[in-house]
Amino acid sequence: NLGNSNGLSPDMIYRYSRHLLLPSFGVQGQANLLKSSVLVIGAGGLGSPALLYLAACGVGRIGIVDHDIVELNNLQRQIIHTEAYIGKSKVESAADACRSINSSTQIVEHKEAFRTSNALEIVSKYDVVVDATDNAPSRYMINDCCVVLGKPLVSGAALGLEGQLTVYNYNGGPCYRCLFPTPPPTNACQRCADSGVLGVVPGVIGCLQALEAIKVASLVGEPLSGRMLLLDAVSGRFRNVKLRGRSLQCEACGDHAVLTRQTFLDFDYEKFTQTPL
Amino acid sequence: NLGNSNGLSPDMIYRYSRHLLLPSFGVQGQANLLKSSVLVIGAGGLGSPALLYLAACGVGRIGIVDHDIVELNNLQRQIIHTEAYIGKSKVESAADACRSINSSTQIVEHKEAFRTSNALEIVSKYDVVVDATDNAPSRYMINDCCVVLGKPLVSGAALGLEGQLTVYNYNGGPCYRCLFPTPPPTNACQRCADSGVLGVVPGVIGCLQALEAIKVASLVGEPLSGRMLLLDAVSGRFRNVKLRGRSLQCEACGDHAVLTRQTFLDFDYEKFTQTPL
Amino acid sequence: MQLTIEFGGGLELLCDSVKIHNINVDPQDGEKQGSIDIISSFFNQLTLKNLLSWVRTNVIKERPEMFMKGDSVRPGVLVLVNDADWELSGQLDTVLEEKDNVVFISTLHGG
Amino acid sequence: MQLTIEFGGGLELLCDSVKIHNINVDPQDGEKQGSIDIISSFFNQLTLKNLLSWVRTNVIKERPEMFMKGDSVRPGVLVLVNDADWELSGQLDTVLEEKDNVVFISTLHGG
Ligand SMILES: [Zn+2]
Ligand SMILES: [Zn+2]
Repeated sequence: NLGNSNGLSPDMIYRYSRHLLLPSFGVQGQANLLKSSVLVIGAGGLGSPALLYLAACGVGRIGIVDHDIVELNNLQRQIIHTEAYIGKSKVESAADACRSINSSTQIVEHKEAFRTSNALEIVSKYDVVVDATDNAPSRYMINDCCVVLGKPLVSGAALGLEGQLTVYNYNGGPCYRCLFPTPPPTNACQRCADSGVLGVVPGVIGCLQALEAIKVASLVGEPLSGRMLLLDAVSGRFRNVKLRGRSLQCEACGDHAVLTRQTFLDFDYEKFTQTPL
Repeated sequence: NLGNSNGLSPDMIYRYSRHLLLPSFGVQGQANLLKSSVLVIGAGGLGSPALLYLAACGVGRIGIVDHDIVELNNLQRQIIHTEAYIGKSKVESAADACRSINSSTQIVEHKEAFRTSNALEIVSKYDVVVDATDNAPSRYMINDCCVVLGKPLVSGAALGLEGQLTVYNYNGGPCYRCLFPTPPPTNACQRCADSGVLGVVPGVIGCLQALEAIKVASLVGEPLSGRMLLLDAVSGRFRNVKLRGRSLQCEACGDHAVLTRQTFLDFDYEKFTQTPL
Repeated sequence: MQLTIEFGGGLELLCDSVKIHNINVDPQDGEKQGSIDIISSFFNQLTLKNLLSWVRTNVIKERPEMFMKGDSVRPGVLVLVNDADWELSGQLDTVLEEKDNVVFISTLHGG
Repeated sequence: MQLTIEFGGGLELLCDSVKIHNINVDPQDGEKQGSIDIISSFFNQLTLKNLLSWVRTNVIKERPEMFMKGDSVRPGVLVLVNDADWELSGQLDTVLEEKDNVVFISTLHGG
């Protein structure tokens, strides 16, 4: 099985042996992962498990964007952070945790708020983007940035006892704006800080985001493009949903879309969603 | 919302605020969790995320059973362990990680193999059991022990790119032997060490095990009793399955079952499954 | 016509936090309520447009503006007919059949 | 009769690693193959017992003992008819209907 090592060192062959043994993943899947780079935007409830699994599995380079500091009320769900990091940067905390489980993965720290002014430069350095943020303007901004740069976007969300997951802008599938061309009214957009969340729900969704990012990066399996998973934690049920295709009228990815690097830079996402970033 | 603090200290109110804000969970759900105890058998691929989320969410007392030591080839999926713990006890490693994210939760270390000789004594000290083991004899043994002691059992499994999850012996629902009265042929029982596993698949299932344990312990939601979740990671689909009820003929929980503490102690699970523990 | 309708992503809060509703929509009932939308044709077909109107009248208990805008759902709400996006079946013109499952789910932004 | 059958938990390895099979089982086909199990009644009903026999002959490519034992599935295999345990529908006597979905899944022990 392990005959063709594809440039893997003996240490790597040992570390990733459970992947190499998998006929449908194998040396090629692992080699693809090791060559890939994934950007995780948000080192909170979704980002915590996503980052740990992306680091553990052998993604070659992982970027982490966040400008928050670790607080005690994060620890109920943000399992990448420990009490020792309270008051310190989330990116630093998450990066240290990732390095401690896999020193052979390169971790890049982006200790800054994700804004139109830095988005293009940051995202352009990665193959896959994981949206692990918690607000509407960020979700539109990340989507548009990924459309401009042609990057697949693994999008997860969790609130209360529910979770949602899909992959946007991948392989001809829809983008976030294809589904949601108009932002919802602001009073319909609740954050975990306002309405609460059962901590393990973003845990499940964050793991599933890592799974989808791994599938995209390793070229193994069928990513959730044009499909969505819905989790209802109360009943413990998942719903597998078939979504619309790419919209020809989409203002981001449609046939007559005018989205460019420049229009992206000039777009006011806070005004568009009537919500602060 | 936070008026009735139900004995929660100000620190706990702050730490668990996202749970307390949830109308369907709230102070009562959190108080139930803080009073509860959960035993996780196996600190490997499933146990890693399950333990982190159980510790983070505020389960009062968590027991960890394992006799293995951390090895480099575990780190591809066992995200609770860091490189610094290679060569050390998995229980010690997992306990340290749990304490570092929540010093207010009591962590009990059971650094021993789970056997009929110690099973009853260990399990009797906990309210809920999480089966995070990786072999057939352990699964039958844990099931029978839970039936003897009347403990709900959250059972997860993962192999290759698939995962399975259900809750046994809960609220009149079936036990493991109701579903699988006869053990499978030994050559049908593969372990991750033989056939490989994509690391994030036990991650998803382990998180879902934590979710089910939290639901049982907090008395919130409908645990997966008499139902099973199946995950196919390749397609990213979950299947929600309705299982049979408790079997009246079951040799463990049926109406004429002869399972007692003594017959449990005398039962040879390795011989029964033709598989070493 | 027997249908199952479900609410998620917070929309259940508009109907006493009940997520799953087994409903029986009779086009004739609608007419008696004075809603001309209920009968969509001679063939007694029920469209999603009719259903939305029926749901707003009979199921939604508060803040209907969080559910509908004009004669469609408000921005940010996905409508699923038998687990498929209603864009695939004709959106408001989707013709419902006996025992169909219709889900209204608000997109989440939390993390 | 059009059916979808699916294999999981490793059973797909017995049929060229293909998980989902859209099949067309005609009771008459079965008769021609000499299997008296195929016709379960004058009403041309297809039971799960018939289907198992058909699957062993037409779908399973290797190690049939990993799929069946006697005239049922081997221990450790769950059979699901339209996402429900076959114990709920009569096990081997379950009568299948057009477009039914039947899943054969081996229980996993890994972690
Ligand atoms: Zn688009
Ligand atoms: Zn039983």
